[in-house]
Order: sequence, then structure tokens, then C-alpha cells
Amino acid sequence: MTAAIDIASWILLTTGGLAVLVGGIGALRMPDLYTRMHAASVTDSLGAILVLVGLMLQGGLTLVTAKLAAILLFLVLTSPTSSNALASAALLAGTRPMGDRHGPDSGDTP
Amino acid sequence: MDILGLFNYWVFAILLMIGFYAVLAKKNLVKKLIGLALFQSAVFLLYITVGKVEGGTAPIFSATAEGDLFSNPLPQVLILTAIVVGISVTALGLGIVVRIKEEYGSIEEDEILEMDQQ
Amino acid sequence: MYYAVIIATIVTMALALTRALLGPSVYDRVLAVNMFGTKTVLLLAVASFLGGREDFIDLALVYALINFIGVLAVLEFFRKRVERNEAEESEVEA
Amino acid sequence: MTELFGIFLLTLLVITAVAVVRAQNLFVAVMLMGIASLLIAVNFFLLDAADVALTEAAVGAGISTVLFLSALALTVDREKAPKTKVGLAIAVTVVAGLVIFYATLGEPRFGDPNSPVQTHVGPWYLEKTPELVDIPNVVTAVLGSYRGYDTLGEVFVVFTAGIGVLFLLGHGRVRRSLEEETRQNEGLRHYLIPRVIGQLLIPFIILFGLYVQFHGEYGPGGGFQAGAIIAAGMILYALLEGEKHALTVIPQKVLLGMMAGGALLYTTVGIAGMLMGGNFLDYSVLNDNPVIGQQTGIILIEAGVGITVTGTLLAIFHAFAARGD
Amino acid sequence: MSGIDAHLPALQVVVPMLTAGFVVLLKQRGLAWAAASAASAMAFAIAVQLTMTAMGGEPITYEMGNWPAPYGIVLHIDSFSAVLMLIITGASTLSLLGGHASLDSQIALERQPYYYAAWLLAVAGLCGICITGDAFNIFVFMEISSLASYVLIAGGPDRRALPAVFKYLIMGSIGATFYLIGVGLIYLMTGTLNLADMELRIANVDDLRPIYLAAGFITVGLALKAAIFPLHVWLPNAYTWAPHVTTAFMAACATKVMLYILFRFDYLVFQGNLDGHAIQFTGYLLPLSLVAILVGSVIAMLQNNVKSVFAYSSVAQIGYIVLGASLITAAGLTAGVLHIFNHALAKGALFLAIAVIAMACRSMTLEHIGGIAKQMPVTFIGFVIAGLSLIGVPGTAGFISKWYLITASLELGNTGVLIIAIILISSLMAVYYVWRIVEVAAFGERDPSAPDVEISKPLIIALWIAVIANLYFGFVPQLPVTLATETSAILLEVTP
Repeated sequence: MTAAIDIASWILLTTGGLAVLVGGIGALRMPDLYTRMHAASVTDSLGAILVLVGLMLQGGLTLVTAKLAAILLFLVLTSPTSSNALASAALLAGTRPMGDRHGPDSGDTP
Repeated sequence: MDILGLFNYWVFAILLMIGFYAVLAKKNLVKKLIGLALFQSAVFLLYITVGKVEGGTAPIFSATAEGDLFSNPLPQVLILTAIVVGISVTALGLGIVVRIKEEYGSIEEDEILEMDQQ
Repeated sequence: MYYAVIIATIVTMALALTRALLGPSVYDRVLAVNMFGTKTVLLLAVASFLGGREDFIDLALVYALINFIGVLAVLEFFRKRVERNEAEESEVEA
Repeated sequence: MTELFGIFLLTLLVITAVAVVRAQNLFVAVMLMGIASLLIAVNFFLLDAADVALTEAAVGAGISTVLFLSALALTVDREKAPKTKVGLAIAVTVVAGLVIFYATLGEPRFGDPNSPVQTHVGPWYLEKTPELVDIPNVVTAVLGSYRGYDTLGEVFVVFTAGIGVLFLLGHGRVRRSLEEETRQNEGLRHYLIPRVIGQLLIPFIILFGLYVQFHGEYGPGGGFQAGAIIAAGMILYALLEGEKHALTVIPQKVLLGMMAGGALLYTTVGIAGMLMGGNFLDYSVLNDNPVIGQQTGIILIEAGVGITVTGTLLAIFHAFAARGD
Repeated sequence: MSGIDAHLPALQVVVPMLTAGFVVLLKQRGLAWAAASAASAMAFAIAVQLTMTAMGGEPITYEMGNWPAPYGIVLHIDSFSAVLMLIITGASTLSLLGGHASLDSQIALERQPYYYAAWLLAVAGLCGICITGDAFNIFVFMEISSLASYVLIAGGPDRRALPAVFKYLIMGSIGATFYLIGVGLIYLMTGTLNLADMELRIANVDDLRPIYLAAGFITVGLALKAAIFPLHVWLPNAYTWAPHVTTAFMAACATKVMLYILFRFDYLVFQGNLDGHAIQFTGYLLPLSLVAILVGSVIAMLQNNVKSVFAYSSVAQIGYIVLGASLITAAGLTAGVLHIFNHALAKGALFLAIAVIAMACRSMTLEHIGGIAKQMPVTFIGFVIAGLSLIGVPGTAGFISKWYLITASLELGNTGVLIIAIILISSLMAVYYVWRIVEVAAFGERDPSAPDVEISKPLIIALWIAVIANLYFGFVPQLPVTLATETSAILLEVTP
């Protein structure tokens, strides 16, 4: 049983690490602000979820797991919020997405 | 590992130089304060490095760390104090900068000097 | 296996730092800082497991929290600045 | 392996520091400074300084960034291109650097267990704390009791900074128009999502702050960290709901009372020790059992520290934020 | 000692600190002032009591929290600390008691509680430095006193106070951080923070390179804070634009406390343990102090603002103190420490006189103080006597320390003659810059647009107490001389 949990946790951790890395590469290589934001925020959340769940499996039913759950909840709530706020701030300030052919007023303002 | 054994001290020296340079050479008052903060961080690094012991763990007893080797708590206490002192200096400095901006309309050291000489 | 995650996180931190250094806009930098912060949270969580001191997971929680407040402070700063000076350019030189 | 991670992160730190100094946009410099702070904090963690890492994250990366941004909002965010010569500065810096490099060659190697630091004074704390104070976090024991006088001084440093900022900015100018005032005070109300999420989180942040405060004897934490976290939570509230609203919840007067009250509580505990037959800041005499006396003393003074730090940081933040130009 | 007496060392710091906490909460400005003055007077009384105990006898020690050294922090009070404590608390009490009216004219009423709280914290910080026996504790109290002094100076009504205080803040923080680096390096090599323990353990260190570096950092850092030439650039503007009462207090003691730490470290911790450490004095501090004496005096002669004149004169006077100490002889050290005491008397009195005069003038530039002597003769006479003490005329306190300095230089032979020549030239320059002010004040035309003379009795009384002290210690110098002699014995203990 412990072996199974270990294996599951390792798989989660590894894929989590991979997701994190992909997000990093995306944030570096994508062509404009919004695509970079997309790459960063989506994989950010995914990576965080995978890694933290992986750690929870390692922790077992303890206070540590509860704390990890708290972190997870916190990240899942705040990370998209930050990205959303940032994107809307950028949009309001007049940074247009690449390939956007419309005028500044047709944007999807929050 | 002999060279690497001194790596932290070297980073301390480099950071110290970078911060010190910013404080001396930059004319912008906020930039000076930023430089000062870097400069102080370098010192924090020095102290914490000093307290680390090979293979040790944080000096907090717990069931999971029974019988372990612990790093020295004293430098950590000192740096806790120093960090708080650092933020106090920064806050007061920023307060003065804001007042300077209100009185002079500028936060560049050379411009302020010029205004005072008139 | 923890090492794999730590290495991935550290490399990602380096990538985020590169983005923060390159810019080009201030929003890119804020994005990079935010990303850097999240990676720090993960790194700390994994590192406390690696060091066998799982009870230090509190730190990761503080980092997550500070990160969020930081981003909101930046937003408020933008709002105040836009108000103060509508015409101000937000682009940054290289 | 951990050492290698440390080296990698320190290298990143140096790169970041160079970028901070080079950035002409002050906002960018502050952002990069936030990254530098996080990097330093992670290094502290790898160097076994959990308490310091916690403080650096809350104070260095959090509060300090917020303060810098508040100040930038009141000044300008761009540095003028340097006109003057920097030769002397470079010369001084390089000479200082070379001297330090030379001297480091005589220092004990990283982590050396036989270095003077690991053989004198430090081990005494680790050895005696279970017997004399009996709390698991030795850092808190040293901070609160063995070197409690330092910590008292530190609380007064924070207090002085608070007084200073209030002295400079507390009695400001009057705002020009009512309309401007409302705009200035609205905070981030129009950002719906952050507002909802933020409000949801604030109670938990404060709760967590209290946990850090009272758990400081068992794990990383204590008055400073808790004070910074609670202050950060309240700052979040002020960001979301606007200055004015936040000030009606906790007015400046209360903050001033907290600033002084915490410091006075600390001093009073010290004097209590004196009155009960011990020396100043001797907690052993607070109870018939010296160990319990020590623990009581540490809890009380940590509470004092937490109150002062919360009050001061908030007062400073409000002094900046309320000073519209 | 028994009862409360045993706790006096701790109370020396705790009384002003505790009162500072209450003072901010007092809304009534008069009450804040009264509380601050009372606390300061109490600190003075404690300092006198401690001086009497420490003088001639064993140093007083006090274990904070009852933890033994080097694990806890230990207070350590000897004759050297006593000299500093006396001038800190004395200058503070006089300036506060007398400075009420002057402060009212310079600082907005609603800001005053903060100002008084900062004042008490400055007193607590400076006293804290003088009584502690722990290197890191010195840093903490140094920061309390520095932050508080920044506040005190920033209170100046002229906007030029702000850039001046910012410069002070930057240079002061660099100095403090240098000091912290130095302490860190010593800690790295010895594992202790207790000064006495350091002294013992440095002897066992194999590789002294980091210790030499630490000595360098500590000396430079403290030289910055003590405004030793050429690191004095923050001082003149800060003193000139600070509120007058602040200047009177700060000029009397702030830089001297930094010299106190410098001497403590250089003599007790390093001198006995480091080969060739004497070069730091003879090769570095001695020439610099001579240059400081000359340059400070020359610039003082060229200044147009009366406060700037005496601010630059302070740079020169700090030179005298360092000069005495860097002779590394018992006589030299005695002269240096004696000058710490006597210069505090002279400068404190001068700046108190300036505070009185400033209330009747639009500014303190020479053209605005013309003819002031006729309007306030009592103040003017006090000013002149204090000026004479600064110059070092026989019969005043200033003469005693200059005399000791010259005697100490004579022991050196040929170099001594050069030093004496420089001292004499500088004294002549002092005659010139004091005379310039006296001339304008006595014979100049009264500025017609000046505000009505508003004489503040308490301030004049404070001034005259300081003036009489100058005269008293000029004729009866036993107390400072005894303290100074004991200090030099303490500092030179390790190198007989």
C-alpha cells in the first residue's frame, strides 16, 4: 500500500515539476504579454496542484497535509486572481493583445 | 570543495560591493535607499552563513529532528533584529524622500543641491 | 525524486528571472515576479520535505500570502499612477 | 546537493542585484528587489534559518515592497540619467571588495563544525535551553530571554521609525477637492475578482498571523513575523477598500496606542522582573517555577513585540497612503 | 548597593525609553514637554549616582535577565562610560528644560509629542551605547539613537534640513552597517559578542586577516558616524539646519558617543591583540585629525551662517579628540577624553546661546545678527565666555584640555612640536571666527526687519548654567581630570 502511494506521489511530483518547467519556458518564449501570462498562469496552477498533492500523499494524514491543503487552496484562489487583475490592468493601460485588430474600446474590459 | 566553501562569503562581498556602489554613485534618492537595502542584505547573508553547520538543521527541537545536529541559533537572532532595523531605516528614509519631493519637486540629489545654491 | 522537482523549480525560477530582466513592459515584469513567488512557495514546500522538517511548511504559506498582497499593491500603484499622470508611458527601455 | 542549489540561487541573486542597480525605472528596480528578497529568503531557509527566512519574506519581500511602492506613488518612478562621474565610487567599491576577498581566505570554511562560532556560546544555548527555558524553538528562547535586551532595543527601533514617519508625514496637507479625495480613497473597488477573493482571505490571513504569533515557541515564528503578517493582512484590506475605509476600522489613534502599548508592555515585563527580586528582564522570578516563569515572560514579550510591529507598520503604511499629492 | 541602587544601570536606559512610550500618547504638548524633561532630569540624576559609584572603584556590571556573560548581555559601566553619560544626560536636560520656547517657535504644536518622544529615545540610545558590554547590543542602541536623531534634525523649519538629514541617514546607515560587518567578522573568528570575551579570544585566533578587516570596517564605520575628517560631510548641514535646541543637544554628545565605541574597540579589543595595529593610529588617524583641525577651522572662518561656523568648528574639535587618542600614550588619551567633556560644555553653551539669539533674528546669517549684543547683553556675555572656552583661553574649561593636549604632544619630541604648532594655529583661527561673530553682534547695525526681542528666561538660565559650568571646570577641573585619567588607565590596561 505504501509503495503504491509512493509511486503515485512520485508520478504527481514529476509531472508537477514538468508542468512548472513548461510554464517557465512558455513565459520566456511566448511572443506577447497575454500569451506569456496564459502560459505562466495555467501551468502555474497545474504545477502547484500536482506538486502539492504529491507532497500530501507523502505527508499522510497529519497536520502537515492540512497545511499543504491550505497552501493549495490559497494558491488556487490567488494565482488566477493575480493573473486576471494584472491582465485587466495591462489592458486598461492600453497594452493590446497581439493580432487584435479592433480599436482600443472594443476590448473586453472588466 | 575548498573553493566552494568560501562561495557564500564571496557572494557576500559581491553583493556588498553592488549595494555600496549604488549608494555612492546613484543620485536618485530612492535608488540610494534601494542600494542601502541590498547592502544590508549582504550582511544578513554573512551572518547566516556563519551560523550554518554542515549537515545541520534549523535550531528548533521537534520529534522529527531528534538527535540531529543543529545550526547555531545566535546569528539568526541577530539577523532577525537587523532585518527589522533595516526596514525601519528604509521606512524613515522613504518618509524623508517624500517630504523632499514635496518641498523641492525633485528626488535627484544634484538637482536639489543646485536649488539650494541659488 | 524531490530533487527532480527542486531542479525543475529552480530552473523555472531562472527562466522567470530572465523574463523579469528582459521585460519589455512593466506588466511582464510583474508577471515574472508573481511567477517567481509561486515557484518559491513550491520550492520551500518541497525543500522542507527534503530536509525532513515538514513542520516548516508554514513558511510556504507566508510566501503565498505575501505574493498575493504584492501583486495587489502593484495594482494599486498602477491605479494611483494612472490617475496622477494619465499620459505617463509604461514602456521601459531595455 | 543542497549546497549546489544554494550556489545556483546565490548566483541568481547576484544577477538580480546587478539588474536592480542598473534599472533606470524605479518601479522595475523595486520589483526586482522583491525577487532578490525572495532569493535571499530561500537561501536563509537552505542555511537552516527558518525564522529569518520567514521574517525576510514577510518584511523584505512584503512590507518593504509595499512601502517602496507607496513612496514611488508620491514621488517619481524614473531615475534621471546619471550625469556625474562615478569613477571615485567604483574605485572605493572595488578596493573594498578586493580587501574583503583577501580576508575571506582566512575564514573558516562553510559549515565547518569546528569553527569558533560552532564551539563557543552557540552550543551552550542548544544545550541549556531544554533545561532552563524548555521551549523547542531555541531561536525564540535566545531572542526572548538570553538576548531579550537586544529585542527590547529592536522594538524601540521600530517604534522610533514609526514616530519618525508620523512626525514627517503625519500632519500633512489638505487635499484639494472632494472629488479627488473620493477617487484617491476608492482603492481597488472596481476590480471585482481581486476584491471578492481578497476579502475572503483576510480573516484567514489574520488568523494565520495569530497562529504564527503563538506558535513561535514551537516552530518558526514569533512577534515580528506575526506582526508583519497581520499588518500585511490589514494592508490588503486598505488596498481593496481604500484608505479611508481601512482607517475607520482601525483609526490612527488606535495604531499609535498599539505602537506605544506593545513597547510599554515589553518594558513592563522587564520591570516586573526587577520588582519581583530579579534583574531587569529576568523572567524566572515571574513564577515559583523558573522555567514556567521564563515561558510566561517570553509569551508576554512576544505579544508586546507583535502589537508594536503591527501598529507601527500599519501606521507607516497609512501615513504614506494618506498623503495624496 | 542595595534595593533600587542595584538596578540603576538598567534604569539609566529604561527610564527615558519608558517615558518615550508615554509621551507620544500625551496630546497636551506642555505635558509632553514636562514628562520628557522630568525623565531626562531623572536620567541625569542616575548618571551622577553611577558616576560616583564607578569613579575610582571597580566598574559596575549588571546582568540583563540574570544571564551570565557571554551568553546574555551584560552592562558594564566604568569611568569612561561615566564621562559620556554625564554629558549626554546633562546636555539633554539643560536643552530640554530651557528649550521649551525655542522649540515652540520652530516646531508645529501637534508634532511636538513625537519630537519629545524621539528626543528621549535619542537619550536612551546614546546612554545604552555607553553602558553596554556587548558588541551587537551597541549596534541596536546605535540605531535607536541614529533614527531618533534623524527625526530630531528633520524637525528643522527650513527645507534644507531634509536633504541634510537624508545625507546623514545614508552615511549613518553605511557606518552602522560597516560596524555590523566588523562585528560579524570578529564573531566569525571568535564565536562571541561580549567585548571582554572578544578581547580574550582574539588572542587565540590563528589567521588574523579577517580580524584586521574587521578592525578596518569598525574604524571606518565609526569614523563615518563620528564625523572624523574626511568622513564628516554629513555633519555641517545637519547641525546648521536642525532646530536650534536639537543642535545644542547633538553637538554636545552625538558624535562623541561614536568616538567612545571607537576607542573602546580600538584600544581594548584590538590594540593588545593585533601586531602593528598602532599604525591605524599613527599612520591613519593622527594625520587625518591634524588635517581635520586645520581644514575644519579654515572652512569655519569662511562661513556666513553662525551655526555653520560652529558646525565646522566641531569637525576641527573632533580632530582634537582623535588627535589626543591617537598618540597612544596615557597623557594623550587623558587629553582626548578630557576634551570630549570640555568641548561638550563649550559647544553646548554656544548653541544654547545661538538658540536664544535666533529667537530675535530672522536667520542666523551674519547680516541678520548685527547689533544683537545691545539688545540681549546677558546672552551675549554668555556667548562670549563660551566662545572663549572654545578657543581655550585660561580660566575656562577649554583651556584645560588644550593644555593637556600640548603637554601630551611635548612627550613626542619633534613631531610634538609640529602638532603643537597646528594646535596653536587652529586656536588662532578659532579666535578669528569667534571674533567675527562678536564684532558683528556688538558693533553691527541691528536688522530693522527683525522680530521683537522675545527673551525666554528658562533658556537664558540654561545657557548660564552651561556657561558657569565652563568657568567652574576651568578653575576646578578635578572631576573631569580624574575621570579622564582613570579612562586612560582603563583603555591602556592591556598595553602598559
